[in-house]
Amino acid sequence: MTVKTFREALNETLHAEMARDSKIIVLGEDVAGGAGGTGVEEAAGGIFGVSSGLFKAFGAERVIDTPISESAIVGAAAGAALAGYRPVAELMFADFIGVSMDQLYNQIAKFRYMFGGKTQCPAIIRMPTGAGMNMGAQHSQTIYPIVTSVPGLKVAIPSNAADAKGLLTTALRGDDPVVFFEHKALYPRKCDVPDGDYLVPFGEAALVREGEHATVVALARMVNFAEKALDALAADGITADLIDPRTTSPLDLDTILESLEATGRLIIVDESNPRCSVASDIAGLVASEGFDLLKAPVQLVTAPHTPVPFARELERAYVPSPDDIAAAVRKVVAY
Amino acid sequence: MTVKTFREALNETLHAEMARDSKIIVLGEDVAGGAGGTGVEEAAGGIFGVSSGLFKAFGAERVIDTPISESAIVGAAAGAALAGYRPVAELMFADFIGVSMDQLYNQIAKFRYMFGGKTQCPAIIRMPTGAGMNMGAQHSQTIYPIVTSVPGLKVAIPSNAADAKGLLTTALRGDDPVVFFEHKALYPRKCDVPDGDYLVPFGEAALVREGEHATVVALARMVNFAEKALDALAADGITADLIDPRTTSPLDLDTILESLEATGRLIIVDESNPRCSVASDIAGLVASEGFDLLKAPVQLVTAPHTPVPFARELERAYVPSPDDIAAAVRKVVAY
Amino acid sequence: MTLQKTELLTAYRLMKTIREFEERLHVEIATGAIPGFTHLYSGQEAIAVGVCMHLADDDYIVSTHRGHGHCIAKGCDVIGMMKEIYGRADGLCKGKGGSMHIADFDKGMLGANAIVGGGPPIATGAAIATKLDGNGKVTASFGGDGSSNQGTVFEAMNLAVVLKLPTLFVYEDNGYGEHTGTSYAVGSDDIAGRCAGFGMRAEKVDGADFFAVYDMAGDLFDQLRRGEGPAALECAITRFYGHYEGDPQKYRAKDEVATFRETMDCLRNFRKRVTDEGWLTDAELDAVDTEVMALIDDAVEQSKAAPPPDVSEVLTDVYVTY
Amino acid sequence: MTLQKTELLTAYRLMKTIREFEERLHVEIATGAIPGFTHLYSGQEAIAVGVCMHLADDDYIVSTHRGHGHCIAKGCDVIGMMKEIYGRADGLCKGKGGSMHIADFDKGMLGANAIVGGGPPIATGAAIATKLDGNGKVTASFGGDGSSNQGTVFEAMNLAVVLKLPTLFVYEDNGYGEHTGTSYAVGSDDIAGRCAGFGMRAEKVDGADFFAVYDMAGDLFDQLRRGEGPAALECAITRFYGHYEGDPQKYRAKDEVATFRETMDCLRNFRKRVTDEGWLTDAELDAVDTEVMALIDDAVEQSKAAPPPDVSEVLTDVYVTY
Ligand SMILES: Cc1ncc(C[n+]2csc(CCOP(=O)(O)OP(=O)(O)O)c2C)c(N)n1
Ligand SMILES: Cc1ncc(C[n+]2csc(CCOP(=O)(O)OP(=O)(O)O)c2C)c(N)n1
Ligand SMILES: [Mg+2]
Ligand SMILES: [Mg+2]
Repeated sequence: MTVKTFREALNETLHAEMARDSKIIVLGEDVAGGAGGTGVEEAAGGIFGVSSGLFKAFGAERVIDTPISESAIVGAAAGAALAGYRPVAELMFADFIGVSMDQLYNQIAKFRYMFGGKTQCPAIIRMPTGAGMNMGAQHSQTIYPIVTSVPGLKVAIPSNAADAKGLLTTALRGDDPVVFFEHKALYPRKCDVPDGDYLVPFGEAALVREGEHATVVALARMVNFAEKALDALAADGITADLIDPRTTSPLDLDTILESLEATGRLIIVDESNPRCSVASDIAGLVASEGFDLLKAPVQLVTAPHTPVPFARELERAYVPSPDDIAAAVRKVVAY
Repeated sequence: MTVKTFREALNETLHAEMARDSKIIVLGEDVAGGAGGTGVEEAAGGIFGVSSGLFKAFGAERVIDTPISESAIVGAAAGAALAGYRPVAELMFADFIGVSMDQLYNQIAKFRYMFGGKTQCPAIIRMPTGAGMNMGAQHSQTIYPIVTSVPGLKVAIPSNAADAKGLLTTALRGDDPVVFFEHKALYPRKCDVPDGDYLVPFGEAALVREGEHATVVALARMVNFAEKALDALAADGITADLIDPRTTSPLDLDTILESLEATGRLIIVDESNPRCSVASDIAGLVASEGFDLLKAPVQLVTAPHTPVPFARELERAYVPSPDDIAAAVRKVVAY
Repeated sequence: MTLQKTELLTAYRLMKTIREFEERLHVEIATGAIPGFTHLYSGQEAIAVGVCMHLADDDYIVSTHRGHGHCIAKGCDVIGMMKEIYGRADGLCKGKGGSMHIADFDKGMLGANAIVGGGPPIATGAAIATKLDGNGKVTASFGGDGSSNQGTVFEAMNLAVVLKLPTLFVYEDNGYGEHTGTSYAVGSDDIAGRCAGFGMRAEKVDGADFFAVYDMAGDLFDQLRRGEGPAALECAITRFYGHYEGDPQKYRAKDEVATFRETMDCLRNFRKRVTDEGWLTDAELDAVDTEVMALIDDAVEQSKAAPPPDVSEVLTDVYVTY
Repeated sequence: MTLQKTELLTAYRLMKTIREFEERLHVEIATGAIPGFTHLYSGQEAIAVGVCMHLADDDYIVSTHRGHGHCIAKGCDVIGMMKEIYGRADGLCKGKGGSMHIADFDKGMLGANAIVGGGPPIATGAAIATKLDGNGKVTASFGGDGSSNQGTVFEAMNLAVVLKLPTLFVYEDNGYGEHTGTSYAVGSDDIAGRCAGFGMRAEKVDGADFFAVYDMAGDLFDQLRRGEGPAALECAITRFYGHYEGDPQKYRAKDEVATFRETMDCLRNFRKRVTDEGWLTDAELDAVDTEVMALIDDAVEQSKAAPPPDVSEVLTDVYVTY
């Protein structure tokens, strides 16, 4: 175990896996940076630094800077994957699926099925996601509900550095396309990360905390917020299971249902807008498959049905807070 | 009242509203058709005929054929709406949001909010949707769950000719952007349509049928399938409320909850893939806001988590059928 | 003209196979036996064949909604294709794809594509792969005049120039994108000119002349193989049928197709040229015709008799690992 | 050169206002007082002003993530802008938009845009509107060199040619898109050439020369107003700061900016020209400087003191009707 940031965990995983498998390539805007400039080579290493050093280690052939052309980036990943490579494409911000969505949802996601199982498309599309930096309405969205709805895509949403490493490694060694979300606020966060090969299977939730009175399901940055909420609730003797699904497609509903067998009370925390969110989705699935376990209304803790506002005060009010989560837990426990 | 097809209802509404309001314009691929060809003018009138005759009536200035450039089409609608017009843009198939999504979800949906309420963007984007014609994985999707998740967009999904007229009229007279879904299988279907001005408000569900034992919520073509299912169940003395939300954003949850007060049993039918669908969304909202009303597990009747297959036998198995709906109702009534 | 006799016969056989495949589909579709909607390639055969004759199984192509010709030219199994179009269990894609989604990875055919402009970005990815493989392989990206207005296509062309990718962007200008004429929808009415603006060599040829297509494509592929970056090829052509089967074609003058069938028939042009030059005899060509007709008959008969996919197949092939 | 003295003073005032607005932001951002991330327009002023001087309030522009200059040149209230960038309740967009989403519909400013390539399709829609209005109004679509590689931009240019829209596509080539050079990312390294390939007139000018921009833009707008369809204007320029505030700019030679500040400063160029020609005196220009500095001071002071939006504002302005 070594303490690492989320960013370092991702970066080191890319280094290790690219060294292991010569078919892995990385592409996107400024994944190296500096091409055509007057300064140094690899002037960027990804704007969040996740691909730092890859260009130096693996060269321009495998670490490919692209023009600002997201359809071409995701499409190139699609084609390279069909032709035997394992491309890792970066969208600078998840919000940019808007200019590349066809290649993601009509092409990459559907190839294997449309072509009768005769191919595979192991393209990985990485996307920094989420609010909290006052980046405004077009640079702060969660996006993962949209891709979770698309059959053929797998969706990974790590909440800490260890899972970031484990899920990315699994993605890179699997044969399916994966959309990989990295919450921007998590990049500098540290935790213990297993050394050497470390794989976190898809479709296996993490039981982050065990507790008695409720089941809290949370994703990405909200896992951390939920922990804060539970810390606060501990003073009042309220404890809860905290479950991080880690992948929303496939989704580990079983772990949630098992917890509900004991607690009967469900709170789902999702930074997304409420409608057709992962929060309402899990609530709906539980209402269908775990109805008998529920002893109280499911609590949905999400952002409101609004774009992400800019001003600090507004964005803070927009993002679900530890207090919001604590209030929801209290409500359902008191029910 | 006059009996009309769904297609006729839409077409006549466009004619009437364009005559009433000179700010309404229509644009898209082949909305007229024939430009640059050797044949007649207005050779198409929309590939499903919805814009038929508009070019003759209103001319090339207001009925604008475009190149195959969906981002430009939706973007032009965005810009024209900001500049005081009421554009009605057509995507030939809803599936093509993949190549135009940014303009829809980052631009049109967010303008009013990002710009502090100082503008409005009354663009209407029409999209033929749904499976059932063996058009394959890239021409058969429902798409509406994706846009329902986007704050700033309103989403209309009529299930019959009368609602098609009423909702489109409301859309054209409102000041918000509307994504308007037209299920391809409904175009030739007929029903009584009110003459003259007819508006169906957004956010008001239709109680299509009243019944005793359950509440069935269905959208678009599935309303018709649900009716078939209920016809079959009547023989066994099983009846149900059948609710058609008509718009998913805003969503009339109250009508569903009211019905559940009487029935306690909910079946939601959605032709979409299951995850983050309108089905799981409504189920989740009910589990949150109507938990006490539920006497049995919510039944989700959706397509499977797969792309839409081509072969007749496969597509038939993919689309939820009246039998599937009847089975779900039986199950929940027997619970 | 550098083709040997066997190659000439192959070219003719491929073009004739495409033609008869499509002519027969035209008949069969009218009976209602075939699901979905289908776009025929009749009239455009010289382009697919003139381009793909330069390619081996490990060179790649991407195709369009009007993809049957590209598939056949790239070597896809004709019977498997026909079965796919009928939606049969042993179709090339198990009946899951249909006419607009035929692919064959053993033949380097990366898929027809029902999204206009869907293919070219994918072609750049395949070209990145072969460039990394360092094996001198190339990728051809087929598209129509209409597709040339799609943003994804422009992005792909620019990326190919930036990365010096071995991609040939083939534009088949058949005069229309659905019901709209090229001269209206392509602002400059000059697709090759637009491609040249992206910084690549761009040429125009008569798409009804197999030899013109073949020679120019060969020249451009040579450039690609020398690592000199992408190129574009605009081919002027017509389609003998509507956009899709059932299209009333009101956008076309009544006699347009009849005239074009006289003046722009690549098969007729080919036969005239090879017999005029004495490269092949009518008898040799007729023998190919007979063979092709038998193949198509067989394909249709087998397809009609073939079983549909089992409904359990709906749920398979979504992921490699679940 | 057709400008009157008052117009010259206006041009200078606008350019100077942009410059000082940005220079001051550079300082204030370093203190951490301003939320989000901000892209400064310093160095590019002659382009925004040279173009927008031709426009009235009911002509339209669309802008980019680097939009402050376009806003000021189009007449947006400078204090309202500053407050918006600080995220204040009475900012131009109530603090909901921020630096990348400033708009002012009374001034025909249809919005900065944080999506590269987001603006040009919107510009075509505005141009469709003015064409229908028949009022001879025009739309300018601003974009960077990097944006010129985005598919949406190509689609917009083609649509504008097809519909003969009065849209001017302005490309500000400041040498970089984030950390990547134009010469790498624009395949042909010739943006205007690529635009010309779409079938429109496309010109290049020195973006540090106000008069060059102004004259050429005027010529192109005349063409637009005559109904002769769209045009493109490529302006060679540099930016005096990083891509965003905080950018370490490793992609730039150490002395690059310093050199450019000497050689490519549009304000310096302007002052030299107008004083050399005797059109304005240094004293007149200095008076403008003083006035501008006071305005910017005032804007910053007011912004610092202004209250933030009430949190209830999170929920408003999503729809007109709920
Ligand atoms: C993104 C997208 N937009 C629109 C369509 C509908 N459509 C299918 S084929 C076609 C015309 C294509 O024209 P062209 O590229 O010239 O090819 P052709 O049909 O002439 O072979 C259109 C508009 C589509 N399939 N995908
Ligand atoms: C669709 C999209 N892709 C990427 C980005 C991230 N991004 C913001 S500005 C920028 C560079 C833009 O370069 P250019 O158009 O030259 O404008 P400049 O910043 O030089 O003014 C990039 C890549 C974005 N905002 N939107
Ligand atoms: Mg065509
Ligand atoms: Mg730039």
